[in-house]
Amino acid sequence: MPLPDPSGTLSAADTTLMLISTALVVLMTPALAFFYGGLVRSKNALNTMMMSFISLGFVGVAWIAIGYSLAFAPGNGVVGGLTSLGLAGVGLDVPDGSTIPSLLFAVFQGTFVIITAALISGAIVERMRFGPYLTFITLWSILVYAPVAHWVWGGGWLGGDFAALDFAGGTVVHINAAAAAVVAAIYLGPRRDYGKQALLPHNVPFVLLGAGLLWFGWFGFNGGSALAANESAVLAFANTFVAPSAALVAWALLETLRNGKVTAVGGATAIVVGLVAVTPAAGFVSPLAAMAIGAAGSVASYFVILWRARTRLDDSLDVMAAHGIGGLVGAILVGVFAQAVWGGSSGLVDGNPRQVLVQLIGIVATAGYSAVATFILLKLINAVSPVRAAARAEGVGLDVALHSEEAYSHGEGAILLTERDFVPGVAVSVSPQLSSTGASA
Amino acid sequence: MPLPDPSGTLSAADTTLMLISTALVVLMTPALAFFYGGLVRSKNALNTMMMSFISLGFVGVAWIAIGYSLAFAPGNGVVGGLTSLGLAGVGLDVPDGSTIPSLLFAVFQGTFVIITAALISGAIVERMRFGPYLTFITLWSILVYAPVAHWVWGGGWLGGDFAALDFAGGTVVHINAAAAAVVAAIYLGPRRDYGKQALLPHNVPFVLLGAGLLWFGWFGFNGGSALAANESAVLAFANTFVAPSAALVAWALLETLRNGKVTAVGGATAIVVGLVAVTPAAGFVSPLAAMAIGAAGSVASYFVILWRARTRLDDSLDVMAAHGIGGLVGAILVGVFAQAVWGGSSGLVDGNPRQVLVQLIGIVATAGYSAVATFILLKLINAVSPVRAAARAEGVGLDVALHSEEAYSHGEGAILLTERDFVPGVAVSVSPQLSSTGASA
Amino acid sequence: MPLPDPSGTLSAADTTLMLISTALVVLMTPALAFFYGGLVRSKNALNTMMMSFISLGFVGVAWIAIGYSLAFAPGNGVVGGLTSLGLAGVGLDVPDGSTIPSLLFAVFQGTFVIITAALISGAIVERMRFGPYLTFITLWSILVYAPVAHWVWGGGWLGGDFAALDFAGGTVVHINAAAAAVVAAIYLGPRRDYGKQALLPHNVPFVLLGAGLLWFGWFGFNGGSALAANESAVLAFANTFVAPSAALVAWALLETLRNGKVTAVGGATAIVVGLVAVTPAAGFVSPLAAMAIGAAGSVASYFVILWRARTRLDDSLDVMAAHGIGGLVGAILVGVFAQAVWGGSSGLVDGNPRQVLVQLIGIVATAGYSAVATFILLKLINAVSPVRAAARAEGVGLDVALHSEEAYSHGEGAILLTERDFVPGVAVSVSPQLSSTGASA
Amino acid sequence: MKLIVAIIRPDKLSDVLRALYQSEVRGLTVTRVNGHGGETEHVETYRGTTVQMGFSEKVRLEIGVSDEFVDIAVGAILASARTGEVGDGKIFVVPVEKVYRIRTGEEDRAAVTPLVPSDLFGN
Amino acid sequence: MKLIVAIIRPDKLSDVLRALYQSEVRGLTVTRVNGHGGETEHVETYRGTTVQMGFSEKVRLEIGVSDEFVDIAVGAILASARTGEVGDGKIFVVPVEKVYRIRTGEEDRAAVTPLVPSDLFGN
Amino acid sequence: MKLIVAIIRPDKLSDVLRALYQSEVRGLTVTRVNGHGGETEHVETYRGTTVQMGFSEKVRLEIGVSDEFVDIAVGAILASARTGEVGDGKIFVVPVEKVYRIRTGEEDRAAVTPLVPSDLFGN
Ligand SMILES: Nc1ncnc2c1ncn2[C@@H]1O[C@H](COP(=O)(O)OP(=O)(O)O)[C@@H](O)[C@H]1O
Ligand SMILES: Nc1ncnc2c1ncn2[C@@H]1O[C@H](COP(=O)(O)OP(=O)(O)O)[C@@H](O)[C@H]1O
Ligand SMILES: Nc1ncnc2c1ncn2[C@@H]1O[C@H](COP(=O)(O)OP(=O)(O)O)[C@@H](O)[C@H]1O
Repeated sequence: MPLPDPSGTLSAADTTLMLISTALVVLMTPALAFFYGGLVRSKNALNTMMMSFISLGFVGVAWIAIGYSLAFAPGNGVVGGLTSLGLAGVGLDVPDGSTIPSLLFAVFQGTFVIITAALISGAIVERMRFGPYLTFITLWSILVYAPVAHWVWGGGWLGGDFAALDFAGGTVVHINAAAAAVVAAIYLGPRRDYGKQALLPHNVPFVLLGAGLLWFGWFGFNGGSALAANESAVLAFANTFVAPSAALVAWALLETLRNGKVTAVGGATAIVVGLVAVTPAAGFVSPLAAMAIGAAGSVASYFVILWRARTRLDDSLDVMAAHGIGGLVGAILVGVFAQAVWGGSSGLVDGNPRQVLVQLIGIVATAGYSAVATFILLKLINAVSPVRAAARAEGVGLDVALHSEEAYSHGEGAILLTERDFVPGVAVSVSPQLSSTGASA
Repeated sequence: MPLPDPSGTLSAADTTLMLISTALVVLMTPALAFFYGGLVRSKNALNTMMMSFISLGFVGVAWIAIGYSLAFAPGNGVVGGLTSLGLAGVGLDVPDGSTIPSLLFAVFQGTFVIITAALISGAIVERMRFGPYLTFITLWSILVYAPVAHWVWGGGWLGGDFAALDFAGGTVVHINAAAAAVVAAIYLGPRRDYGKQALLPHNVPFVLLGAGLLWFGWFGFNGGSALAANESAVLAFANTFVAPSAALVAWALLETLRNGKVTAVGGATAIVVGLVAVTPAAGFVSPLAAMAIGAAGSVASYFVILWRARTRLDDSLDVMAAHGIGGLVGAILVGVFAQAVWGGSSGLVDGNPRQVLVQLIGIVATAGYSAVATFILLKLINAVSPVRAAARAEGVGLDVALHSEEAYSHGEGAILLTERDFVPGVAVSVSPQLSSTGASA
Repeated sequence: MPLPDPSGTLSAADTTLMLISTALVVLMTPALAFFYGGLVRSKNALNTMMMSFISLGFVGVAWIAIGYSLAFAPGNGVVGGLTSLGLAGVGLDVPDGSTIPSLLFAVFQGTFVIITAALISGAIVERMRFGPYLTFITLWSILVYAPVAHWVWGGGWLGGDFAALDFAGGTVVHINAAAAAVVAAIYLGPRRDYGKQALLPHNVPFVLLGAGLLWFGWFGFNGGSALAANESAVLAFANTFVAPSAALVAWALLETLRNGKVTAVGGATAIVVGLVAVTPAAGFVSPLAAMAIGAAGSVASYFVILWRARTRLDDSLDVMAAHGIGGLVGAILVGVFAQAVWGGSSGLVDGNPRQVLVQLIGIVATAGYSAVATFILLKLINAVSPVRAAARAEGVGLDVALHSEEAYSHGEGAILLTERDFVPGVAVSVSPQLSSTGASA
Repeated sequence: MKLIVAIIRPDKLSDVLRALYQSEVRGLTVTRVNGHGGETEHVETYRGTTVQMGFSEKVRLEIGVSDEFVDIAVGAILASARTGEVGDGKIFVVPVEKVYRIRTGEEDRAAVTPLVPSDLFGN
Repeated sequence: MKLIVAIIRPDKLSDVLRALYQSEVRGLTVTRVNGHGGETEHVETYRGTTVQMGFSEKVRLEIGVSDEFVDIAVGAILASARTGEVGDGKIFVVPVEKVYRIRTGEEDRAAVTPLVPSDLFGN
Repeated sequence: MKLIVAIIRPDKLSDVLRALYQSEVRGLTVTRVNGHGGETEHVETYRGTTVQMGFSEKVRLEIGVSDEFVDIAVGAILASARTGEVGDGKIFVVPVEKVYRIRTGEEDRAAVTPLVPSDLFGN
């Protein structure tokens, strides 16, 4: 949605909703850090969390510098122009047809790209070097996310007359990230002990915390996508409430039927999957349809996760199963359940089977582009600096190896180095007492 | 408040406040999971957290399916009708006399029943089987919560001319949940090691996190209960800020006087008690009165907790003392301090002593109905499937026994089971290496 | 800004923004508790967290009772009057020239003083007695914060014609707290093992959680400081988004250049520093300028932290480096980058070099007053009751010594004391079994 | 001098401590450990991953005693730690050549002999 | 009777357990420990503070065996815990005077002799 | 060969490590443990529940040494771990029959003899 003519009037209420929604979506990235961070082993907890947090920095800056322009500045059907580099011309004026300043729109969208890039990390935790990761998501946000966002929301070929329905990013965010995640997982290869050792979540409460905060933030993600405090926002909020509820119920029933036990990790996953599935549909379908979509996403993801864990595909935190499958179910079912009376264009139930086809085209195009571009990007980055961590780093854990930190530290046996002691790079030879012990033991 | 005639006009500002308030109240249930989860032993942490989280699923779906209708569809003085089952007729229209869509009202109210049901779990942690618990809170939300909400807010006998004051749910939420909690604690009996071993909180920072997030979410709970961005909402927010402050001060002074030490668990409890106490009064009393109510609730709860811990009543996380006593103090004192000038009807200080009596009737009716109905419900469920966990499950902890998970896992000694190894139910006999060790050691 | 004449009209949208902003700033204090609590050793985790939480009680009540009046009731250039003690006359009326009730303004400001007082604690963790701390921050909030807030925002000498720019509290909050922090750290002296043992963060995920929640809450802090849902709020929100992004990038690049490694504690610190630096400037400068300010604050803080750690100044959690230096950079640079076109008065780039001087005067006055008053306050309190914890308390940890609690407890070896056993003060001699073991072992 | 190493159930720790106290055995050190023996193993499931947990939580006691206390201490543990179900644990009695009390440098018997109460209250 | 105390790498634990199982050694207790030896130390940085970590995570196994099993168990551990890099750990064989099975009070050999499977399934 | 087991205060660990290093004792394993002895117990309160904590945090060192190093190591620990207040801990010297270095299979003396520095830098 290019927003050129500054003749709109600011609506204080719409602006308030969008401001709070922006803050809510910013919170989703730390929330994701906890969802992901709790699922890995403690020796990789900080690295995993930082894979999300760092996106708030680099991807955020890249969006302001370049991404926003490529996505939303006037361009062609495939990509936006360069007129808004560095947010040039994006200020406090309200564009014609809008009720919020264009700057607010730009930062709201910026929160989306940050979480999308961070989502990818779930597939490649516990084994990627941090510099290359950083470079990858930054470039990916510019070269993959921005064009795809342009296609759907920025005046590109998937939006407009073609009319793929994607209320808040089922395709742009979730399928896009999941396609990249699968390719990255394959490109990096599985963790060295994958399939041999049990790799268990080190802190399930953190997983629940992440899921709870993600749900909370997602109200801004879906609700804010209405861009105004209107009926559409109300519907999106309501559906963001009922779909994960239904997804959680569906998952718990499945687990009960199959194992007789409801798990916490499963419950947290179900919430996220329900949120993902309803994302493309939030402002277009009835609450009952949203519940159906949430439950359907839940069931589909459940079985895909079971299947995936038996393969050699180390999509470690199941980005594909949660975001890919969840997004797929949502993106297709919005084509089925969208109803004009609820604010969407007509879907299959309204007698428009074409919409399902349109949805499929959107999905395939996004997933295809994202997969290919991700592969090329990783290959290029790997040519400059290896993307995969060394075996030894993987063994001791990436927190110590790549960040020189431990998530939980008791301080025992830690020798304080004063300026005199410390010569970076020759650590072994300098500490007067214990380190020399090390040198000669 | 049945909302039939769709001739209202949507206020974007009121809608914004209600949307954000809804999101805030959704967050309270994960917050409660941490408040409760931190207070139990680590071997029961996930089970305790899931007792809250699962409410977001089952109670949420039950509300959409049935509860909302029983509470708010036109009915008689005791219970609502069935015309809004599955949210039938509840859409994006704005009812006459309101400024927000009826769907928004329905989901906002849905967030209340979820947290109310979850509150009960605090009395019965570390010993209840999960399936019966799940069934219990779901049925309770339909059979107990919905009618009581109808009495007070849905056009039933306690509201209207009778005019019991309950701004945001002191009676409907807190006294209701606390009465159920006490009955459930008695029905289940104490934990097997209650009164013998020291059962200590495994993670006090989680308790503080829960209290902090609860306070944050409670602004939506109380503030949103004004249903519009008006003076009443402002007062409710302000009182939600000052009452827990005063409660925390009162508690800290009490602890200092009695033990010379302020505790963190005490501080977190005080915040929650202050929030509970001000809930029925938030939009009806002056800030200074709110502070008095918060402090009074704090003092009352403090002594009840001390007393309770010396009894055989294993209301494990003191739902009765925090929510029952806090709610009681608030529900009575709103009858004392309510002032027309602050938006309430007149209470005792305004020369209307009858209001205190009205409040007492509301309290007794709610607590009585809730207690009796809870007892019958538990008895029925227990007849189908025992509600109490087995001694062995209680011993190893409910996380492993009922959810097959551990909150904090190191992965040591965990043997990965591949498809071939794994025959559910005969686990002991299949694992090729270590499990056979088990079988013959 | 004294708000006397109740002839304004309530704007529902502005009120909504301010209500949510108030809730967001309340959340910042628990967030700070986690940011700080994660950075200390586990034996002091609860004490450190309670240093923040308790401010929500005592400082909040002091603000309602006295502080608000001293800051915002009509007075002279140095301090406000006493006409609004106990919020007298502060109600639901909307003052002339405002669009929100004066009560809302009062509680919004109350959230600021709470976090400001709590910030100080970072300099003196792991060694201060709790009662004296409590007394100190309460008095400080009345005697230091309230007047300084009056100077800048309440009609005092720094605001008005003098026109020091401080959008959301770079000077009032951050420099003020940092000056007090340095003095307190010096007055108390370093921890007994400071510089001898390695004092490591016990839970870095908590630090990240705190940083994430602080960022989220800061949107209310800066955005709400516009006091209305207008262009200024939009700019403040946008800048609160981009400045920490840029700060994080700058910090990560610095760490990479110097050590080849990006750290999680560093990343969390960078986010906070970026937020601090942009606080005084949020509604006055362009987003690109905000990014420059964030990055500059980050670089400056980075080097000051490195330097500080080599000194004997045990400003344990680097309040001075993060809030003092960050606030300083922001407070000066707002004088450089403020532009009328973005809503500020003109700064250096707009051709008004005087503004930089004005900013410096504001900084020096605030820091000077805060430092002197803090010293006197601590000296007086110490005369009544020693501020420093005993060596033994520091050794076993303040959680057990001052709060009789442990953050993480396994319950092993804990003997439940029943009423009969327990005689406070003579614990050693009473427990029938194990404690007598203790007495004679 | 002997070192008694006992592996017991965590929920029996209080009982064992009480029994040792009543036998006048003073001073011990405990460690949280994981044991593998004949106990039934349990299966855990984390999304797609199913694992078999071969270890149960145990507590390890280490008690230095002079020779005449060995049987007393072992007897106290045997009596108080037993539930009769698999997994009750083991006791190992290990010879010790020398014991020192760090505080005083006292050796052997004197090192593990309890303080008399007055000593303590002197502190 | 002997107590075999082995310090090994955590990531070798599964392999060692398997090797012990295959050698028919049953029953053991493990503890998470930190070891200091010839391993390369690493430096950690927390804001201004730089520290040198002298310890590596290890796992300590404690296995009570009857005399004829000592060499078998030691051999199994040596074979399965080795990576050839500094830090593989040590094995100590400590004499034991007496062993008790708490559940039954059985002593010595009987105390560490495995249950026959039927015993277990009886539980 | 002997195994020296020392229970010390956590805040003395750095000092003890330094003393051991200066005595040329290399290689050790540490465990976080809880000790119960003559230390003053403290009371904790969680809402209505009051408990008495009978344990203090300690650190357990385990050091395998050849016979001529026993006195040196014990002396170093005694000197560096002492505060003079109750709770300083104990040292037990346990006989060891055999020691193995897992990496090389070297036995006894050779197994606990330090690497020469060049060995390390070769890694
Ligand atoms: N040979 C052994 N060496 C060391 N510890 C052992 C040994 N056998 C058993 N244990 C410890 O004792 C615990 C219980 O032993 P197990 O053989 O299962 O029970 P029981 O003694 O009742 O037959 C185990 O979990 C383990 O910690
Ligand atoms: N003398 C010792 N006493 C007790 N434990 C030791 C001793 N020497 C080494 N260890 C343990 O063995 C581990 C590896 O020992 P190290 O000497 O580094 O390797 P290697 O045996 O390969 O030469 C150490 O981390 C420590 O836990
Ligand atoms: N008999 C013992 N066996 C094993 N450990 C002991 C024994 N006695 C004391 N300890 C350990 O030593 C620590 C200090 O012992 P204690 O007797 O309190 O102090 P002191 O040696 O100064 O008299 C205890 O916390 C415990 O860990």
